[in-house]
Amino acid sequence: GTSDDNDASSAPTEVKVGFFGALTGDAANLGQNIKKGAQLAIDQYNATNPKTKITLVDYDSQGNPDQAPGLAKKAIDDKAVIGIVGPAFSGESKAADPLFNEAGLVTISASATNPALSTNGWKTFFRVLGNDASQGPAAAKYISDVLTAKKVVVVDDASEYGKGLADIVKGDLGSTVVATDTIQQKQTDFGPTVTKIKSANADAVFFGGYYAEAGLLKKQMTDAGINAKFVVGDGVKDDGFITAAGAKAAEGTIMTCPCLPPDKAGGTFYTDYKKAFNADPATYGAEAYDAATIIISAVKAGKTSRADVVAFTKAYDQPGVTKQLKFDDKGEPTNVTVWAYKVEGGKIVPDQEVK
Amino acid sequence: MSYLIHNFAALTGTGLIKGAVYGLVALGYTLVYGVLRLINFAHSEVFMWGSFAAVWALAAIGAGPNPSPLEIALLLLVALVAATAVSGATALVVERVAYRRLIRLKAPPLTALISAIGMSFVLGEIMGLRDKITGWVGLDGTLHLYVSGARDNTRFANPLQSRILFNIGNYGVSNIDLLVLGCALVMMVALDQFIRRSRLGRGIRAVAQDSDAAALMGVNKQQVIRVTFLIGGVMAGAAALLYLMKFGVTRWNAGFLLGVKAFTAAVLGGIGNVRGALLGGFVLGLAENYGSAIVGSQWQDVVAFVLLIVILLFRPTGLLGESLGRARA
Amino acid sequence: MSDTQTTQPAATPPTAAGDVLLSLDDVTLRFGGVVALDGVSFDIRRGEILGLIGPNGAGKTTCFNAMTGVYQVTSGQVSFNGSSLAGLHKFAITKLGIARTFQNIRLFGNMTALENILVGADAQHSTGLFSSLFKLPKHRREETEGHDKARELLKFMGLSKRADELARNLPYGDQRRLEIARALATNPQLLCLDEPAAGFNPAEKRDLMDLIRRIRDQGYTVLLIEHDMRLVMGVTDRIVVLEFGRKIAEGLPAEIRDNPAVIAAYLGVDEEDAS
Amino acid sequence: MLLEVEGLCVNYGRIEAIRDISFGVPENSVVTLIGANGAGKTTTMKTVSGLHPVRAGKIVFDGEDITNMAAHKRVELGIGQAPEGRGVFPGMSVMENLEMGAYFRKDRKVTVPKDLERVFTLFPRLKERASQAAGTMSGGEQQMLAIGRALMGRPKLLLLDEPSMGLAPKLIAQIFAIIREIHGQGVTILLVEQNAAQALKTADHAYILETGEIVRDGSGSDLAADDSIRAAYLGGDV
Amino acid sequence: MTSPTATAGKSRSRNPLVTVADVIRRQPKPVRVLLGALFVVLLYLLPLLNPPLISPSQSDFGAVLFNVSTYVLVALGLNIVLGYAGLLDLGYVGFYAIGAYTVAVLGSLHAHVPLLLLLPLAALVATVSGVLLGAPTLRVRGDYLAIVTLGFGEIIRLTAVNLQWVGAAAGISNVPRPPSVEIFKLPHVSWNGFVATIDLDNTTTFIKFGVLDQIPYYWLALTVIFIILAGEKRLVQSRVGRAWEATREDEDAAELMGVPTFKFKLLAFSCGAFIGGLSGGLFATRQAFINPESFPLLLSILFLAAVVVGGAGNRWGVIVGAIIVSYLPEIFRPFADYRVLVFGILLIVLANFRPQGLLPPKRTVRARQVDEELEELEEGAAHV
Ligand SMILES: Nc1ncnc2c1ncn2[C@@H]1O[C@H](COP(=O)(O)OP(=O)(O)OP(=O)(O)O)[C@@H](O)[C@H]1O
Ligand SMILES: Nc1ncnc2c1ncn2[C@@H]1O[C@H](COP(=O)(O)OP(=O)(O)OP(=O)(O)O)[C@@H](O)[C@H]1O
Ligand SMILES: CC(C)C[C@H](N)C(=O)O
Ligand SMILES: [Mg+2]
Ligand SMILES: [Mg+2]
Repeated sequence: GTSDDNDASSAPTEVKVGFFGALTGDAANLGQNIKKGAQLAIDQYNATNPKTKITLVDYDSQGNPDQAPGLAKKAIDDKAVIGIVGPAFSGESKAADPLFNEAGLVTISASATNPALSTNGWKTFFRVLGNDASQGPAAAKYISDVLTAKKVVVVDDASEYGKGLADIVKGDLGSTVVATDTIQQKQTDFGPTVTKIKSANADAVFFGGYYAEAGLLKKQMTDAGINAKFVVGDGVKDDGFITAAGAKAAEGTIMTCPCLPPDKAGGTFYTDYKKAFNADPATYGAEAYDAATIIISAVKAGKTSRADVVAFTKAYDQPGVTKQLKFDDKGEPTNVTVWAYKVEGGKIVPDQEVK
Repeated sequence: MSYLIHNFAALTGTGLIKGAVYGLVALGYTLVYGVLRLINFAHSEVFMWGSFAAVWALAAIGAGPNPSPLEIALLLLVALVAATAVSGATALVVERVAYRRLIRLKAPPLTALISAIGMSFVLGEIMGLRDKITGWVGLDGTLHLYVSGARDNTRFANPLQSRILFNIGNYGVSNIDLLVLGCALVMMVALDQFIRRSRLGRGIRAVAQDSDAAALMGVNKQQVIRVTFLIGGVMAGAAALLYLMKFGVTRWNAGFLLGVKAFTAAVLGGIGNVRGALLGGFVLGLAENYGSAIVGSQWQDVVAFVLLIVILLFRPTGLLGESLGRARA
Repeated sequence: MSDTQTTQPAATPPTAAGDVLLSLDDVTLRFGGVVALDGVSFDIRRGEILGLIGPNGAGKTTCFNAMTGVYQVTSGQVSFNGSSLAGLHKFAITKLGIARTFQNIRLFGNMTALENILVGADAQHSTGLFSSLFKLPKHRREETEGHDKARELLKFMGLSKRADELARNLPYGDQRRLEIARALATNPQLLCLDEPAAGFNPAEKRDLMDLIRRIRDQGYTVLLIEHDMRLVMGVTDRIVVLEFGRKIAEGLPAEIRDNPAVIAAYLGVDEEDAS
Repeated sequence: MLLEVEGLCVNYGRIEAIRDISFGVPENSVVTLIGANGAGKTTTMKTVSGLHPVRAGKIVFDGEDITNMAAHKRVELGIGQAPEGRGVFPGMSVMENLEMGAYFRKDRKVTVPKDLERVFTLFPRLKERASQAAGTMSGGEQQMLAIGRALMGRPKLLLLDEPSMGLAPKLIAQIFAIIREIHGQGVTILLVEQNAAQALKTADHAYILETGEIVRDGSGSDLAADDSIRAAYLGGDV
Repeated sequence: MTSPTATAGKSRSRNPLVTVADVIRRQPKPVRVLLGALFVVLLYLLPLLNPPLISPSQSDFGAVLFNVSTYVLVALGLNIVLGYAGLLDLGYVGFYAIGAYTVAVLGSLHAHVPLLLLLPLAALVATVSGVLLGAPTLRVRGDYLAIVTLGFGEIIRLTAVNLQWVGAAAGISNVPRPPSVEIFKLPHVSWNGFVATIDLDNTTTFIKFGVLDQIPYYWLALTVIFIILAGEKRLVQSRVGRAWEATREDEDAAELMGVPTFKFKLLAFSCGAFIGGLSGGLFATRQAFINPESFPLLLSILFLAAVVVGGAGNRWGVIVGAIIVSYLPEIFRPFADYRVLVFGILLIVLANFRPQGLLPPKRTVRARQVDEELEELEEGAAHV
């Protein structure tokens, strides 16, 4: 395939929006929940019987950066695709976004938080949430101010996201960090890491990574009799964490997230979502709703060529359900919040906004 | 280094437990290899199926919140029976589907390896797609408890709460630790004696060395092969339960990494050698832990593999050598 | 050795015993507790057929293994053309000029008869990665030379029709002959045959005897392990007898036949039965 | 007849190794098969013991049709074999190899010590090396082990495939003496030999096999006296 | 698993692939040359022709073909190690990774060496690492070598995951592309059912290495394959190839026949590494982004499957195997989630019904027939 310019004169009867993220694999829950947000927005739009219908197509990366370029190419090759919600994770964003940028296909991520993503000069990169440069300090602040921890161990999973976030937290905490460790994704035995935490006599542990490993790590910490507070980032904010750790071990874990508690989202999002999926909106559902809304607005405005959608997004300035949606010239939102959540009674509940 | 010394007890304890699980799974590789000179690549999935059997058995019984010690013992027994039965059966299925025809045709060993790899994919994928597969036949609703989240971690409702019994150095030894270690040792010794002492054990060794001559001694080769797979499967099932008690969750692909490690342990100890499997497991588990204490835990697998290579350079047939024997040049 | 006269390595007259080609000097070889060779010394002279006999487990095959570098001797020395073989690789010893066959046939089963012989011929070749990648003249020359030699040997052994058959599909007797051909292809000075007649019937043994003589007549020196006394007595120039790893006798066939120690240890009293 | 073979055909792929042969081995006799290399002797033995499948024909042992019976079951019926190439278990000790010989016997506890004694008297070398790994024994030592091991099963019918191959002359004489001895103890023997002179001397009846077919048969002494047989298989003088 | 190609060889009778190969082999030389040339041209044009049935419905044909050609290349390399020399290498992906990382690290992360230099460099670095790994380990035999190489592959991957200098888990982006010349445009053929039309809107620029159009990468890889094939054939038909085979058949006997087996094993290992590194380099430049997850153990296993399924020891066989292993999953895409399952079933079926591979190594006609008949007979026999 080659030329990707679309003739924008007459509005087509159908366009596609891609959802790019993990729908299967170890961190699939995160992707599934994000997708549902976007799905809701699109379903609502299609229900208004518009001239141009939108279908949501999946690009399931399994959270694996290695798969990302191939999938990106696939999306690019499909000329009906005019925008992407995602990529969901930082690692796959880094791998796929250069291709989207070259193809001029807009990507609006509802979840990728690595700060460096916006510094590559990609013209098509946007995200609707604060990055780890705000999440990290918020986590650090929570650890030092709310938990008043004196000895902190910082653990990461070596991923683009996990390591990036952990490094920021580490930097902010400074000398209270008494030990660090790196684990591997897909690992199940964390004996050496647990030993390290125990021997450091830590009163708080920060983990940068995703829920699958976090759950196992927390369980093994608890089994070893470690009582340190467990603080984690948005990658762990999923019920999958509680499944993996067990409700008892998971209890009291603190999670930060640059996302709004869904029930605080504007409009009728919360009730609509519940009605559509018969479940509470989970992490980044509302943000994904916003991301999809931007592309939907472009279609409503008759902008159905890729170039037009990019321009439209760049100039966008409207209230969304999570925040005022407006981007700076790097594609970062101008308006960010970070919340702390905690596991209480086997559920993830909002704790407080970290300012 | 001083970190290693200070935490020696803890690193040793967790290393041994991990090693015990490696060792038990390694048995399956070692036995099948010993008899057929074939790497049973699907053995990791035999383990994985056993772990799910244990999880589901307890889920089906639906144990109450505060079981009495007797109930705990019974529940664990049920889980053990389920895990060993399913693993054993899975191993037999592997033998039937992936191996039997190829053995009869005396096909090249590599072909059997590929067949086993195919089997491994199939067994893994069936587990990972169990929601979809049951959905096809319309049973996903009924079986929801068992099939939901097919690609996610599935939690084992361990009836035995982890409790630290005593401390060695800075390591709190828990009831589960003792149980895992004890069971692994007992099973290993029992199996070793079985192979050495029993008639069937001698039959297994005979088939391993010359299957035609074994037939002339009245050894039923088919039966020996099946028994070998079965024993390997049962051991993997037991390992699966111990693994669940220690780590708490399983997953459709839980076997893969563990399988690689267990196979490494088998080779380290001397493949085809039952005692070597346990020794290899322990050495590997300890090496990973000590190594990660010295160079950082992200390097633990690298340490393990470097150690493996070094050991094989100096002892080209593993630590204990191949006990099932080699011919003269 | 000249490269062109490939099957005639030495121009020594057939029967006259030449200089010492290989000598074992007080060779001892132990496997744990088992002393397989215990201070064995003997010489092989250029151009002769030397028989090596002895009861089962006497150490004959072990002798071969010590000479060809399969085992390192515990003490003592094996020297070939006056220089010690200690520490040399098996392939290096072959290249020096000792070739052998095996008591249990060990052909390259999935290669053709011709290819088996070519592998032997390659022992004296040096084509490597680059000359074969770029088909340098050396490569071409060695290839033709090897093929010519192989064809010649197949013909010599009566195996011409079998050239393109896989070695493992050849009848037993042909396999034995192919092993000899492969060994000859390495252009040896000394050819060691380990029980080449095992499993042959008397008629076949007679043919083999002829063959061994013809090989010697081509100028090769032959060391022969064999239990068939008619064959050994009929073809060898000299015989060395081992028992329990020790040399108990050495001499002309006729001497050995009547040596009481040899009769007691090896031949048995009733020589008729022992044929 | 203890063993009856009728119209037996055996193939290796397209190659017909055995073409329609029939022969019988009467109870308590020594029968020998003689033939050149590749005549099909080993193939016949393997087919009788069940290591190789039958293409056509019938094998009856002790009144029971065993044509398609698995090899290990035939052992239980009383067919023992010392195979060509010895087939010892290389990684097991000499002692363990001998014990394997009695693997299928239900009365192992009783018979093994007695039979071991007997084998060790026949082959003292095996006693000396009882704990050596069989794979490191010399060729002839392995041959002794293979025969000894077959005896450990107390077979009714003993198949010996070239028992004298690779043995020293003195030992060959011994082996034939042993064959006569166990025959005297009531064991029926089917013997394959290249050493035709000895074999014919020992056998009650002999069959001559040529390229997969039986071309002649007769009593051992008759055949030994036959000139054409002498020329072809006994080698005459060299 | 002592010797990868066991003695008892079997393949079913009337294997169509074998028959086709035999028929071609029997043609007079000019006909063969002509047929060959036609076939080569066809191969280059394949992605432009987009033939229905063959081109997968859900993926870009050019990309798939490139992917297939890297597998073919890798299979050719692994075939030298495994098929000819009989060394079971379960860590072949390590060399592939080294090649890819050489290109990425020197082309993007730490330097900006031009790609045309990088590709040979990738092969070279992989070769050197092959020698470094092989020299100490090739004394280890059989399956022990398998686990040593498996360990090596994992060490490479894990080092890449943890070593900041090579980008760690995050990987390396902006891997350089080959230089484009852009001489002319070639139209694609598009199909409507079985009716072909030339689609002038859909063109490929000769030669522009972009992100979107992968056909030029395919051409590049195809060219490399032809070069490797030519070289490999010469090697195998020489003393080198015979030494490999003899070593595989019986290492001790080979040594006693004057083959310095260690040297030749090392040579096979480094030849394999060379080709592996080269294909890794090609992969990196096409992919533009690499990270350690591109080189999992599973990939080594797929490579192995390609070689064995096709027929270890036969270059055409392993090519067929590589095509199957890399291409079928694309065909299976309509099965969506069941892809791997279907693939697993296929491996079992192929292994069981073509135990010698689809195109087993060249054997004489008679040998093959013996094997086939034996198999049929044994299948028929009521032996339980
Ligand atoms: N690797 C080994 N370990 C232990 N003992 C060995 C080994 N190799 C050979 N032996 C012993 O050394 C002795 C000599 O063996 P060798 O094979 O040389 O005998 P031989 O003279 O060739 O006998 P035969 O005529 O039976 O072939 C035998 O007793 C044998 O058991
Ligand atoms: N595995 C095999 N594959 C193909 N052909 C075989 C095989 N084994 C034996 N044959 C062939 O079958 C025929 C009979 O072989 P067999 O081994 O029975 O002969 P034999 O009489 O025992 O000879 P020997 O005296 O050499 O032991 C021979 O032509 C042989 O080449
Ligand atoms: C879904 C999110 C948890 C993803 C994560 N913030 C990342 O950047 O990779
Ligand atoms: Mg010998
Ligand atoms: Mg025979």
